[in-house]
Amino acid sequence: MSEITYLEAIRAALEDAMHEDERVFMLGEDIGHFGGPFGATKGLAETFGTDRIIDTPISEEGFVGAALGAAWMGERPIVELQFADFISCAFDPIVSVGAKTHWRSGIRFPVVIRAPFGGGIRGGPFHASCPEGWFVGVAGLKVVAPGTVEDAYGLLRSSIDDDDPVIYFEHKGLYRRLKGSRPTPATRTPIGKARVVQAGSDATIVTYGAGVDLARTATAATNGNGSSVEVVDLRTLWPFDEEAVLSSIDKTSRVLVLQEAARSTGAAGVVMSLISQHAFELLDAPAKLHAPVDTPVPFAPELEDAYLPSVDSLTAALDDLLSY
Amino acid sequence: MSEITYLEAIRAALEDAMHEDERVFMLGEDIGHFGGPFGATKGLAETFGTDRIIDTPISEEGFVGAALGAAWMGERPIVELQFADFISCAFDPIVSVGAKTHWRSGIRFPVVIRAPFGGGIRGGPFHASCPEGWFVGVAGLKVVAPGTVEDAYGLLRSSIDDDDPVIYFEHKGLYRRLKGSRPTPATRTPIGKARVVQAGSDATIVTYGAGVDLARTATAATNGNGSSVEVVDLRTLWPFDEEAVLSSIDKTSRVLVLQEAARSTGAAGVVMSLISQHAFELLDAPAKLHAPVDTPVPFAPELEDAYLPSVDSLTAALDDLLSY
Amino acid sequence: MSTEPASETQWREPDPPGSGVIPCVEAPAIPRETQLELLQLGLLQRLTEDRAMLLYRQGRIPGSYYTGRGQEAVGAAAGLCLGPDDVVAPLNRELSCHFARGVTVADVFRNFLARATGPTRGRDGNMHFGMPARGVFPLVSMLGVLCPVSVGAALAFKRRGEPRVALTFWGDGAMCTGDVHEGMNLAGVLDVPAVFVIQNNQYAYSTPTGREMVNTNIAERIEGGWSIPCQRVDGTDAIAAYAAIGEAVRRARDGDGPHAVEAFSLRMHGHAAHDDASYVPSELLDHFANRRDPIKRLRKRLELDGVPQSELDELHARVSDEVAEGLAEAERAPPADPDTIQDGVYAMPPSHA
Amino acid sequence: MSTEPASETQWREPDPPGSGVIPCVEAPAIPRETQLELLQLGLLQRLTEDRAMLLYRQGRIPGSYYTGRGQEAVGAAAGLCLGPDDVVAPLNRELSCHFARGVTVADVFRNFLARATGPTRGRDGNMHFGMPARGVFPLVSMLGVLCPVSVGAALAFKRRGEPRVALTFWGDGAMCTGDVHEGMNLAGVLDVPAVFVIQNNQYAYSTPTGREMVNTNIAERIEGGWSIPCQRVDGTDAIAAYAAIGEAVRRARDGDGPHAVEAFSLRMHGHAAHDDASYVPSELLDHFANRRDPIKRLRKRLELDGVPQSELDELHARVSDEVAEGLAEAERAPPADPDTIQDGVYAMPPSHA
Ligand SMILES: Cc1ncc(C[n+]2csc(CCOP(=O)(O)OP(=O)(O)O)c2C)c(N)n1
Ligand SMILES: Cc1ncc(C[n+]2csc(CCOP(=O)(O)OP(=O)(O)O)c2C)c(N)n1
Ligand SMILES: [Mg+2]
Ligand SMILES: [Mg+2]
Repeated sequence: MSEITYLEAIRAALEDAMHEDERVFMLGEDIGHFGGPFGATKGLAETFGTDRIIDTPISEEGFVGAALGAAWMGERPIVELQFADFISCAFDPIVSVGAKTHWRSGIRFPVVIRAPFGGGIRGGPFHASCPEGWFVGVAGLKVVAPGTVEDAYGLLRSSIDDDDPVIYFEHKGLYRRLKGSRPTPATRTPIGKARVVQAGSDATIVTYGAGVDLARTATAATNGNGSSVEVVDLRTLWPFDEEAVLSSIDKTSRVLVLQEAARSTGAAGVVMSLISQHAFELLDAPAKLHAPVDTPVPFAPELEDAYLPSVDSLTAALDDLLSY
Repeated sequence: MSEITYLEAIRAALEDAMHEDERVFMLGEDIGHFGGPFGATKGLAETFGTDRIIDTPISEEGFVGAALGAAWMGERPIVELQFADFISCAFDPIVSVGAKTHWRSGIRFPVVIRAPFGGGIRGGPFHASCPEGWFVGVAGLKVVAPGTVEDAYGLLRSSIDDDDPVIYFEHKGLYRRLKGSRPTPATRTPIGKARVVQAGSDATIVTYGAGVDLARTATAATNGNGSSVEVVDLRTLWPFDEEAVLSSIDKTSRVLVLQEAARSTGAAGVVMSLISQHAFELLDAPAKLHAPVDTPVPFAPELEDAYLPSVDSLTAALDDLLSY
Repeated sequence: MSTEPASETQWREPDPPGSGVIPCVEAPAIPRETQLELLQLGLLQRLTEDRAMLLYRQGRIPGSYYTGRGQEAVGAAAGLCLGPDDVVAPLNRELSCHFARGVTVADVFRNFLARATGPTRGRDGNMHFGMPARGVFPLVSMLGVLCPVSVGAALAFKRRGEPRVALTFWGDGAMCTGDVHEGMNLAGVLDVPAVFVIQNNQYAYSTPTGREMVNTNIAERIEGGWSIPCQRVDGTDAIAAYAAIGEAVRRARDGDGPHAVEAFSLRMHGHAAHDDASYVPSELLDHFANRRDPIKRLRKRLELDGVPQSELDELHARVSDEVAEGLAEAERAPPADPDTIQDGVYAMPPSHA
Repeated sequence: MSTEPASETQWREPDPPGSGVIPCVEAPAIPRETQLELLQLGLLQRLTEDRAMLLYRQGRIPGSYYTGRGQEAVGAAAGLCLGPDDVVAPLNRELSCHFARGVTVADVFRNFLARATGPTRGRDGNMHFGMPARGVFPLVSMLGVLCPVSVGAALAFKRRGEPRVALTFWGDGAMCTGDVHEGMNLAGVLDVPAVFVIQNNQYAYSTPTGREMVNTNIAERIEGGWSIPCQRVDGTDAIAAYAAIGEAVRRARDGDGPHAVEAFSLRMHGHAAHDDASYVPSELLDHFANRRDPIKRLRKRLELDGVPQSELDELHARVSDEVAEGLAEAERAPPADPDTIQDGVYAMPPSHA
C-alpha cells in the first residue's frame, strides 16, 4: 500500500465517502475547482461535479445553517471552513440548531464540519488557533481531532457516517508532515473511543491532534532513559472516553494533559475535571497540564515557537511529573 | 438605606454610572422607553434620553461590533442582550475583536455586555442557559457573575470602569428574589477577586451566580448539623481568583464546585483544572462537581426542577463529600 | 430609493372609507372550499390562542406565552399553499400553519402544558416545537437562523430534482439579522426552491419597523438587495395572502429560484403575554381590530359571496369544540418525566466501550 | 432588478478602443498636488508590495503574503479623502491607505518581518496591523466584522457632535457576510457618519463575484437593500475614486448619514502569494495590466496634463528609495521577544490580590 499524507487521507476519505453515498456532498468557500486553501478537495469537483462540491459565498453562518437544513432532508453534507478560526462566524447555527435539535425534536443532523486548526505555520491570531474548547462540553455536538494518518481517514469516515453533527478538527501542521499507508475504504475510527498509542507504566500523557506526534517524539528519548510513558490519544474530544483516561492513570499513577490549545481552553477542562473527580485514589502526583499560556497564537516565529509545546518543553514537564 | 432587588441594583448601577460619566451609553433591543424585557433599563431613557439609551435593530453581531467601535473612540458602551442565550449570535465580534485587539494593538475596549442568564423561570433551551463557559478561558475577555445584590451593583460599576471587554452575567432567577440595601455610588466589587461568603472548616463550596444563595441556604441546615462549610463566591469567573480557591481548600481539605451550567460547561473546567494541578496535597477527598447533566435546559417544571441544583441535591452531594 | 420611513399604519392606498370590516379581496378563482379552510385554520389559531392565553393567566402554562393575533391569515395561507412533501419552519405567530400541516390542537396544548407526550416531550415550550413527520421544523429562538436552514432543505430538493419547496417565515425585526442576509444571498446564488414569508407586523417587540430599518418597504429591499422577487401583500387578507404565497410557491417549485412575500399586518397583542403593548397607538390597534381583523375580513368576504351565516357559525362552533377537545385530550397526557431527560441528546450515543 | 450576473470584465460602457493605457479622467478641480500625492501613495504600495513579495519568496517573510496590486488607487484615494481626525479600518488590499495616514514603510516592514518594534510587536503578520495613534484600526481576519466596528466609531462621533467620519473597506466576497448586513442596516437606522468603500475586484479568493451574489452591481444592491447612497466608480482610476469617495466622506461628515462607494477593479495577483490565480482568465488579467493598471493610468493622466516625465520619474525614484530605506530600517529592528508574550492580554490586568 502506498504512503499518503494526513491531508491526502482526508481527501481520500471525502472521495471514498462520496463514491459510496450519493447523499454526501460538500459546501465551502473555494472548495470546487480551486480545491480549497490547502488543497483538501483538489480534484473532487472534477470527479463529482460542482453540484456536489459546492462553492459558497463567504457566509459561514449561512452555509453551516444550510448544511443543517440539507441534513434535515436526509442529505449528509460536509462543510469546509477555510480555517477553524472562522468557526466563530458560524457559531450560532452550530450551538443553537446543530446541538439542540435532536434532543428537542428527534431530527437528525448528519453534518460534518471540517475545521483546519492549529499552529506552526505562522498563521498568527486568526489563522492558527485551536477553538475546539468552545464545542467540547456542548451537549448534542461531537468533536473529533485525528492525530494520525489512519485516524484522519477513519475519523472522517466515521464522522460522515454519524447521525449527529460532528466537528472535525484537522491539524494544519500535520497535513504534510505525517505520512502513513493508505487506509482501506472500510477503515473507521470509532467515535468516542480513545487509543493507547504507546504503552507505558510510569506516567500517562493524555493528548490529541498534534500532541500525539509530539508526545511520541518526546517520549522516544525519555522512554530510552529508563522511564516508560503511556500516550493516550483521545481522538474524540467530546464526548470523550473517560474510561480510557482513568484506566491508563490507574496503571501509571501519573498524568500529564498535553494540548496545543491555550491552557484554559481546549479539552483540558473536561479532562482535568474528570481527573479531579475520579482519579483521586489513583494518582501519586498532581496532574500536570502542558499547554500554551493564555494568549492568542502569536505570529512571529520566535513567539510561536516559544508559545507552542515542543519536545524540549514537554520533556521538561515530564521530568517534573516523574520526579514528583 | 432602603432595600432594593438584584435587578434594581443593576438599574441603579447603570443610572449612577451614566450620571457620573458622559461616555457611558447603552445599546440593545427594546431598552429605551420599553425598559428591556426585564425592566432593567426602565426609566433610563426618560432620564438620559434615547441618544444614550439606544434601541437597536435585532442584530447582536452588529451592535456588539458597534459597541466595540464606539469604545475604540473612547466611549464606554454597555450592551444589553435580551437573554444570554443570544450571545451565540454575537460570538464573533466578542472573541475575534473584543478579546484579541488590545494584545495586538493596544486599543482598549471598555465595553460591558450584560447577559441575563440562568434558569428557574421556565425559559427552556433558548431562554435559560448558562453560556459563560464559552468565554471563561478566552484571553482578553473578563467574565463576571454577581451572586448578591451588592455585587450586582459593585461588579457592574467595576465592569463599566474597566478598560477591557467584560461580559456581565446577571441571573434572571435572582432579579426579584434577592434583596439588599442599596449600595452607595462608590461601591465597587474588584474584578478578579473572589469572596468568602461564609467561613467554614470542613469543606469548601466554590460557586457563583445563583449558586451563592443556594450554597448558603443549603449549608444553613448542614452547618447546623455540626459541620461547617465555607462558601467561596468566585464573582469573577475569568480570569478567576485561583489564590482564593486554593487557600480555602487549604483550610478545609475538601471542595465541591457548584454551578448551574451543565457540568461540562461553565466555569467548572478551569476551576477543576486548577484543583487537579495545585490542590493535590491539600485535599482529603476527591473534588466534587455539582452541576446539571449535560443537556440543554429543559422547559417543563418537572424537568427543570430535576435538572437544576437544589437544596436537596446539594445537601446530598455535600453529605457525600463530607463522608468520604 | 426612499430614505423616509414609510408611515407605519399604511403601506399602500388608504383603506376604503367607512368604519366596518373590510372584506378580503374577491377571488373567484380560489375554490370556496379553500376559502373556508383558510377561515377554519385562522379560527383554529385564534381560538386555541385565546384559550391558551386564559390558561397562561391562570398559571397553567409555564414560562411565557405568545400569540399571533392579527396574523392568523398568513400562516394559514402559507400552510395551504404547501404540498404534503414540502417543508416549513414556522415561528411564533404561525400556529395556523402548524394546523394546516396536520398538527392537532392536542399536540399544541401538550407542548404548551409541557407534557411527556407532546412534540418536545416537555423539553421546550410555547411555539418552540415542530412535527418532523409532517415536515415542520421546530422553532429555534435565535432570530434569522431558520432562513439558512430552510435554504439548505431547498438545496436538498434541488440536488435530488424533487419538486418540493422549503418555506420559512420571519418578522420585520428578524429582517435585520445577518443570518437572513446570508441565507437569502445563498438562496439566490444556489437558485433553490425556497420561499420566504416576511411577517411585517409593524413591530419587533416594542420597536416599530421604522426604527429597525430605513426603508420599511421590505419587498422593495428584498428585490433591490437580494434580487429575489418579493410581492407585498395585505397580511390581514387571507385570500390575497393565499394568492401571493401560492404564486411564490408555484414559481419556486417550477425551478424559478427563491421567492419571497412580504405580508403586512399588525401584531394585535403584546410581544408576549406579559407585554401590554402600550407602545402601540390605540387608534392603530383599534383600526386593525375593527376593520382589518383577518378572521372578520375573511368571514365578511364569505358572507358577501353568499355563504350563509349559519354555515359560518357552525364552522366556528366546530372549531371551538375542536379546541376544547384538544385541550381536554392534552390535559389527560402525563407530565414530563425527569428520568428521560438525557435521552436523545445524541442520535447515536457514542459508545466508549 | 437584474438576475443575470453582470459580465465580469465590464461594469459600464466598453473601454475606449485601442490597446494603450486608459488615462484617468480629467479633473481640473482636483489640485495637481493631490493628484501627485495619489500617485505617490499608489506607488508606495506597489513598490513596497513588490519588495515584500520578493522577500516572501526568499523565505524572509513568515506565513503568507497578500498584495493589493491593481487596487492601489482606492486605498490612496480613501486615505487622502480623510481628515486627520477621521478613522479608518483598512483590509489587505489597502496599504496605500495606511501610508496616507502616516504609517511608514519601516512600520509596515517591521510588521511583515515580525519585529519587536513593529505595530503588533510580532504578534500578528501581513496586513494585520493598525496604527491606533493615527486612527487606523488593525485588520481582523473575520470578514465583515469591521463594518459594525466602524459604524460604532461613527456613532461615537455622532453622539459627541464631532465632524468626523469612520471609513471601512470590504470586498465583493465579504459583501455576503451577515456582519455587513447588520452593520449597514445599523448605520442607516442610527444615521451615522460612516463611509463604506467596497472593493469589487471581481474575485473572492478563487470565486468570481457572479458566484458570490446574483446581482453583481453592488452599488445597486446597497441602495436597494439598505437605502445607503452608493456610487459605483472605476477603482482603477485614482482621480475618479478620489472624487467619489471625497463626496461620500463630505456628505457623511455633513450629517447626511452613511454613504458607500463601490470601486470596481481587478485583483491582479492571486489571493495570496501561494495562489497563481490560474482561475482568472489571462485576457482579463492582460487587459487590466495593459490598460487599467491604476498606477499607469494616473501617470498617463498626469503626463497628458503636462507633468514632465522627469518629474514623474523622479517621484518614482524617491518612492523607490523610501521603500529601500524603510526596509533597511525595519531589518535593523530587533526580533520579537518571547518573554513579553503575555503583556497586554488585558489593558487592566485583574489583580487577584
Ligand atoms: C437573535 C435574537 N435576538 C433577540 C431575540 C429576542 N426576541 C424575540 S422575538 C423579538 C422580536 C421579533 O420581532 P419580529 O422579527 O418583527 O417578529 P414578531 O415578534 O413581530 O413576530 C426579539 C427581539 C431573539 N429571539 N433572537
Ligand atoms: C469570515 C471569513 N471567512 C473566510 C475567510 C477567508 N478569506 C480571506 S480573504 C477571502 C476572500 C475575500 O474576498 P473579498 O471580500 O472579495 O476580498 P478580496 O480578497 O478580493 O480583497 C476569504 C474567503 C475570512 N477571512 N473570513
Ligand atoms: Mg414584527
Ligand atoms: Mg474580492
